[in-house]
Amino acid sequence: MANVSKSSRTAGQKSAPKAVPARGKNGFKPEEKKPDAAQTAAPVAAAAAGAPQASHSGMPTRNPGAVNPYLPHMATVQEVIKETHNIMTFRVVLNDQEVMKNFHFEPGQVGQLSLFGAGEATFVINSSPTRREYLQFSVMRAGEVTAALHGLRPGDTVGVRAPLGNHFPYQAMKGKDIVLIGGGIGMAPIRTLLYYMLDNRADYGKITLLYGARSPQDMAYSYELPEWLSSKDMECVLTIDREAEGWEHKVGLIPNVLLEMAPQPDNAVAVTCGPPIMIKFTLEALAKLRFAPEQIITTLERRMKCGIGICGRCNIGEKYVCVDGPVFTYAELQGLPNEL
Amino acid sequence: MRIGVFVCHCGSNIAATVDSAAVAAAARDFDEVVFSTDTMYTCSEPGQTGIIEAIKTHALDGVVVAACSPRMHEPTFRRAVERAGVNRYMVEMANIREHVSWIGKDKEANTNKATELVRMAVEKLRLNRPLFPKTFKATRRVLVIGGGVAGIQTALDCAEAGLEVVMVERESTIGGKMAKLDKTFPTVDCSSCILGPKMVDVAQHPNITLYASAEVEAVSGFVGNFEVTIRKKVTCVDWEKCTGCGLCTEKCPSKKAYNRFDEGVGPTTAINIPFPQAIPKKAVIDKEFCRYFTTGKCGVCAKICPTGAINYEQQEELAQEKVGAIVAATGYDLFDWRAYGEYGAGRYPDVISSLQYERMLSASGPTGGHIKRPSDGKEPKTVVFIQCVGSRDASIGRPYCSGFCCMYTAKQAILTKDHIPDSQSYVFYMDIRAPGKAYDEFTRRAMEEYGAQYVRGRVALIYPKGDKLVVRGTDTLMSSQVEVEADLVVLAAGAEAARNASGLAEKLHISYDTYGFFVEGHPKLRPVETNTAGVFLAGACQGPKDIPSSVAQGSAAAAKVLGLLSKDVLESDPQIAQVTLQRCIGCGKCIRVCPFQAIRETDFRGQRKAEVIEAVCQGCGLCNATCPQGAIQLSHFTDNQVLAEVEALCRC
Amino acid sequence: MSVLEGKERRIIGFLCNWCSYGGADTAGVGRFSQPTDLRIIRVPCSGRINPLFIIKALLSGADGVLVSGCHPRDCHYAEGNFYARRRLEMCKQLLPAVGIDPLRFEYTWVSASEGQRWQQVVTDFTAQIHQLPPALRFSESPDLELLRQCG
Amino acid sequence: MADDIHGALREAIRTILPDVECVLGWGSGPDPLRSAPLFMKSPEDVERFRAGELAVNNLAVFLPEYAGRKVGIVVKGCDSRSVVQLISETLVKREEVVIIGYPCRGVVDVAKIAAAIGLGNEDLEAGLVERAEVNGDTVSVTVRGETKTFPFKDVMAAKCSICRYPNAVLHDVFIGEKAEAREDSYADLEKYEAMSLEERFRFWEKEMERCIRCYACRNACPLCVCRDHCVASSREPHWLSQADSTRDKLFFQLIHATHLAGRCTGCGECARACPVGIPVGLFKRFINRAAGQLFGFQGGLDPEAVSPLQRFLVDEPTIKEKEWK
Amino acid sequence: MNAALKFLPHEHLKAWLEELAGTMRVLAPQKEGAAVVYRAFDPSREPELIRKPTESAKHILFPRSEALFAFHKKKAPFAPDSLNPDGSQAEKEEPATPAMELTPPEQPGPTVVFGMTGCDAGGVTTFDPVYGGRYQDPYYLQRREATVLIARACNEALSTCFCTWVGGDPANRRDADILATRLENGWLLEPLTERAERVLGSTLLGDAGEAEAREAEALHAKARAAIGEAPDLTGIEDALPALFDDKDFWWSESAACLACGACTYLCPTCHCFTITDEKAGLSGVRLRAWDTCMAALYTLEASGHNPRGQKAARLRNRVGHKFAYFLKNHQGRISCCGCGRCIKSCPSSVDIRRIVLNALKRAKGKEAANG
Repeated sequence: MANVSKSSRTAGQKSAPKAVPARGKNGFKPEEKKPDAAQTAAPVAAAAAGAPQASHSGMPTRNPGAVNPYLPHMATVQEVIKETHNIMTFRVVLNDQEVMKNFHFEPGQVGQLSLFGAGEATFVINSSPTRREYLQFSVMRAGEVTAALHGLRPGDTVGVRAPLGNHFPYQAMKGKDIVLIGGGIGMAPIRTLLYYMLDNRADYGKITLLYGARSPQDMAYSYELPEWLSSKDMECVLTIDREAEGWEHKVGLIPNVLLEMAPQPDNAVAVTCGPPIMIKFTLEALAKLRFAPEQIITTLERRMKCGIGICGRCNIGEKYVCVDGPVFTYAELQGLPNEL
Repeated sequence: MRIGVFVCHCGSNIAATVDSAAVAAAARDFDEVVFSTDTMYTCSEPGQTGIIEAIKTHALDGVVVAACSPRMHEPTFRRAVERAGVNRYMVEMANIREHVSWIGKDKEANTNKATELVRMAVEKLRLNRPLFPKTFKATRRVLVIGGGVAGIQTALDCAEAGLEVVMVERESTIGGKMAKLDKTFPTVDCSSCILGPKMVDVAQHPNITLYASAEVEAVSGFVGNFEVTIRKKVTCVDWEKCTGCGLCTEKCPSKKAYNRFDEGVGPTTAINIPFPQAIPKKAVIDKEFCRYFTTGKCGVCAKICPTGAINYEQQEELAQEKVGAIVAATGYDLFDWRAYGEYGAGRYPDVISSLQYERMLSASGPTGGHIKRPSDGKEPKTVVFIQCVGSRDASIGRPYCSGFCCMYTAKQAILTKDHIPDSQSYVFYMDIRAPGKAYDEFTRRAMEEYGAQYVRGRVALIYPKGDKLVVRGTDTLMSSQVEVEADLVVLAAGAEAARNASGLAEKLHISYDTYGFFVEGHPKLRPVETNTAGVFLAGACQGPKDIPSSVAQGSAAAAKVLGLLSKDVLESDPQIAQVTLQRCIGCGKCIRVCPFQAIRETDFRGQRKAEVIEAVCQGCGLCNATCPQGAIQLSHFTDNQVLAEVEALCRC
Repeated sequence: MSVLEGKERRIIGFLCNWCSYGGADTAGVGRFSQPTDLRIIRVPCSGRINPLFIIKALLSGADGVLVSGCHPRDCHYAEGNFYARRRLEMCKQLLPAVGIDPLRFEYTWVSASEGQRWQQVVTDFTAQIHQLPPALRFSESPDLELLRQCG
Repeated sequence: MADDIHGALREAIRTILPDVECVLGWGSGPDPLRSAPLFMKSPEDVERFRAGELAVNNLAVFLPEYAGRKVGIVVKGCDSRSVVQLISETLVKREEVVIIGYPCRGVVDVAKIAAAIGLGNEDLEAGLVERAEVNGDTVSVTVRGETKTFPFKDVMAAKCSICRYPNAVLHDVFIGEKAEAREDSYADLEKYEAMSLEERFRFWEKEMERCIRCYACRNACPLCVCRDHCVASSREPHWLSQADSTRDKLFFQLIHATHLAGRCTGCGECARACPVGIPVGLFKRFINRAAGQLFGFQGGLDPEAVSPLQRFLVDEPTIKEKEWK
Repeated sequence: MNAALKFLPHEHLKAWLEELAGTMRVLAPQKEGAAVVYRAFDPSREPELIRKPTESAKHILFPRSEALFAFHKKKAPFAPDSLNPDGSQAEKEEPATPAMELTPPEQPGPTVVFGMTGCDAGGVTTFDPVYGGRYQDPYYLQRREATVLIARACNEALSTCFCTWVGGDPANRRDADILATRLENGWLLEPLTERAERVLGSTLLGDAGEAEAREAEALHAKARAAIGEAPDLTGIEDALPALFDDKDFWWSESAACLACGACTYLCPTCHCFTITDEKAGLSGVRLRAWDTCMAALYTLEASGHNPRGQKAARLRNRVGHKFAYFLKNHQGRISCCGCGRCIKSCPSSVDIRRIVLNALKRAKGKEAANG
């Protein structure tokens, strides 16, 4: 009689605590998270069904306070920015000032933004942890929830479940040259990392940003571009797919422009986010430029619901994009089933 | 969404039985309502200003007006919000007047119901999306179907204004019913003197292409871009060659052909030109009577024709025309009075229809303008006119009033006296309907100056007595039986829809009523439009009309066409069906049921999908109710919107 | 409160914009008094009415549903009501399968000019619904019970 | 089923195999009582083919997946009607399917056999069956070494005893003598209609409570062609909530029935597929009876037919509208 | 053998359950139509303790749908009429931002499930590491803690049973709180966890001894024998990923699949859900409801992209999750308890055992071919 179950457990789940498996194979080991005061102080948590702890306290958890991870923070939209015809940016502030003050997240982490009645959707927090006056989400209109979110106005109430997922290995990137490559709405996660690095400028080497969009009108954060272009702390290259009137920057697809720029791979890390097709060719371009898979970081998108690794749908093999991702090195992706 | 609610008092029209203020107060508890008030007259200038102010002050992006029927004022409020910068389709109305305050006096129930209707409107509005019309190119040409006076008027007005006009006439000449008339009321001026020059204008106008002896075979396309197939009937005469000299009609040995133009009063030849002023003046062979066709031998006309225009082997031809608008001006036909057994059902030759009488009165008619009894050719001294034959009679399925019979009967009574001074006319009538300018005076003249005897009552029976016809009826004013021994009885046959009007309506995708008359867009507000964009109505095809009304409507239709085609591009109503490509499985059920062929199959990345032709879709939503997966949704009447309304009503 | 308890029943009408909605307007203009139970949902055409709207309403607690369109041949969209007639009749025949009295649903044709007929239809149908017991309701899943409350 | 028919069917399948991507038939299932769909691509696959009384699945459900590719399909009479209906709705192209028909005497109802096996008060399940055989008019089933024999008609699927079309109504090849048709007087509905309206309502309330919303009824239905786009889980349109609500679950059944009105071919797969035994086929029986009475229509008989709800008559002689005073 | 063995004579079963029902929710399998489902214990009816329940018991801890919370928008009071009835403007005041109130639902109290199968208990313990893992799911965990699971040992095996393949046993002592064995004269109740004590205090229960234990053991052995030898699944967690790109394999294994959710919804270990909002007026609920990985919509992204658009990809993920991915994340535990419902209830007779065995065979074959 075969039994592949390697650990026979007793009922009641009194197994020994297991540490969170390290995510990342190339030394980008995320820090263990500090107990999150923000979460425990969530106002709604008081009324929430608190989890029984007795027999499960041994479980490793990112939520040591054992608050209800499904209850969102109440937040208020402070500012709405229409970025492009289908992208809007929302700056939100958590209603509980104490929670807002102590809210901690890492660059690259995501949040579930919800409109009560329409539902939740996942977006990267694209403001920087170093700039704390609001949390910023950029939303591209695609489905029902995003369409509803596009109806938001300043003063409206939203729900925020954040931070969720892993983050960019900014610690391990210290001292290296950084190549940031963002395409379309993929600029959002890049933006958070960019500001984080600019705010900790001394920790990093040369910072190069390549940002591309279909047309000038499709370029989100256009109001920030002049600052990026003129900044002495970074090199910023902009490109659009096809010639447009009045456009003074590059024209061409991101991978081609990247090859033209030819950043040096030595002691460098490339971070690329964008639509799947752009990622595919950018990865090829980076390979041509002799970036090793371990030197390339990207983010994945998957349909998500719970955001905490339970509901099931965002897995790629044994990895759950919502908790094991969204940030992966190219080396990690190569080890996963080909199901993107 | 930030919604504002405006509850109208409509003076006391609503407020008398609905507590408008309470409704407005209740609306404040509805989701997304950020502003709610009651106003005295929401549609008035201050009322509309109030909406505009509120939109600006409260940053509203949707408005619910609880007032009268949306059929009344929806356009008004759409314009109002548009003035405030809100998309015009972000308005919903709750009908608390026609559907609430006016139909019940229970204020509690009414107020509650009005609140419910507002809740429902709010729930629907929450799912409204701004809609924007699309533009498309239009062909600046118009098709006029029917060459009667209405069609002629439309054609000339359009042609004068620079549009190209294609006119299709079923008969071999234009002119319609009016061409058959001798004189017209109330001026008693000569019909052909008025109409003749207009007909000539049609023939000569460079912007008008005339197809006579032709019918519309098929219509496809949509407003601005119709494709019309015209079937040219067989005339056996090559009209390119025919000069209308009339030699053939003189020599034709078949002289007993039915004279359609003269309504069968007197025969005509098998090859004929209907009347001297015919436009186009071209000969036509009536195969039923032509000896060449009935016996196989003859060919006189072919021999005599100086231009060799006769072609017995002629085949039907189809012509294609592209037009941007269509005007139906197909007129009417006379009711077939033989349905009335009490009038002899056609057995008595001296009982004739008013139009036959008209041909008799006409100087260019078969009798040369002399009134003669069909039976013996004698001049009648006693003429009885019977009105409402096939009008206002539910028993034969014609409950409507034909409108013009009272007037032409009076005219014919006057003309009878003119023609035969020693004659006496009797008119049996139900009511005299003479509401037009100088109309009532005209009927009075018939009675007072011309001595026509008007008898109010129905004729029960006509029977022959010697060479006379006894007309027996009741004088309802005197409550007595009346019998008149008449030499001639003229029946004022009513109007009915033109032969096969319904067939044409189906080709044009327009509605027709139970009687076959075409249905206008709105009886008051859209009298010459139809519910099919780009198709208009002129004249009696929409309902019985006299000449002034027909001409007026002809011009009105022309004005609408000119307005429509004043630009090269048209805007389509955006309240139409939309396909969600992701959900469409391409099963084609929507395509099958669409009454307007407004949906076609397309290939989207190798998959079959439905596609709505935006300019053609009329927004009926049949496709929406047909699509099992709800992939095609009618904007502003989406499944979710109707479900939200249902849900709002079923809550609690 | 959606209906006056003990006084009214929950009756939903689906009316085509062009004929029946106009007929109801005409009835209003004529001040033809009618029971207050009916709530009218305006749709462009009876052909727009998915029979499932009717079933949904009846399963959600509506006591009666009345559909009215243009008379056959008078459809604003030429043929919408022809399709509607078949679908609605099919729907009526399906109702007893789930234990819903088919008398809870009627469909008819009223033109824009038939104000009096509309009054008659509303009056008759409302009386018909009042003769039936209130509609049966499913024991609702506790998750959704909340949504039944007013708000 | 006779061996010679099996042999001839296998031969027919082998003959068309080179021309098609695969041939849809039946093979053995997880236990001797159940067959499973078999997708034959090679002559060796054909050896595993078995038709007959245990071949319950309606394989027409798979045809739309193969659009654009030519396949063969072995059909019972009821299956063939589904194929015909799909062709009439242009969801399957006639030229893309090779239809092999055979006479069907009826198929077994596994639930009925399970009930018939019942040993004392222990109504043991069909899953315990070690061996099953159909011999002429009897079915022999061996459970725990003990063989029981039942008349075939007692364990036949209900739809088969009222089957009017036991032979493929459309086929390229037909193997065997045509089987005899039976009559359908909708007696099952009359029995159901003996319940009062309220009893029916409560009946469904109870039945639907155990529905797990797996939508096997829908996915097994060859005419549920919306597949991944079913309104059951869409938000636009949002007909149903995701709540485990008896009302919504019943409503889904009515959606299914309504969408099948004038299309259903009565194959009964919806009810057979239901893992918790809810008689969901009843609603389709209602609409099929109505389609017959109102429009003289039965689904899946004529590949040229248009569904009665996709057409109309200006005067509908069979529709008796309410007369208002 | 545990000294605390209890014996419940058959004639006391209903009395005992009734007694428990006085203080807690008692659920037991019940025949309903053609199915056997879990229902609140009804003293007027016999619980069904022979046939395998048609549905698994997971919905007791993980309902088919549940409200995560209700939300209610509290509207701020309005300013007085800002427009006078005559249309003139009055003083206006913007209403304040409405507040959103969240209310988590009440959870059911103490519960006991009597008569679930051992495999169903195995399903529960595959839930535990998921719902009490990196994040704690309070809804599940609260129910889990409040529920005593009494599994009955199986005396029979259906043709679709295969619990022993995946580490289960007809007499499952690993997963339940109490193991109940149906003996000739009554039930032998063997407590397995501390929770068991909550229901074993009744005076209706007697003590059991060696004889009963031996009788039970003999029955267990018989049932084990009925299932037969379990094949060796060693290496399956590598075999499945190795076949990930083997399109032919997954096409042929999934050809008959109808992509319905019967397998996953009947499965005691499938734990996926979706979250949707339902709203009416100012109130609404955020619902969590079972979801199935066999549905295309499960992974359909708003952009229209679907990483598992084909049913072959979905079946591959389902089998892969159960027999490979889960093992890697949860110490070798297979996310399958061998209850066989997915096989028995599949309208198309798709057999996960066959897929797993075929996969092992094919992967071995490939390995061999690759040297």
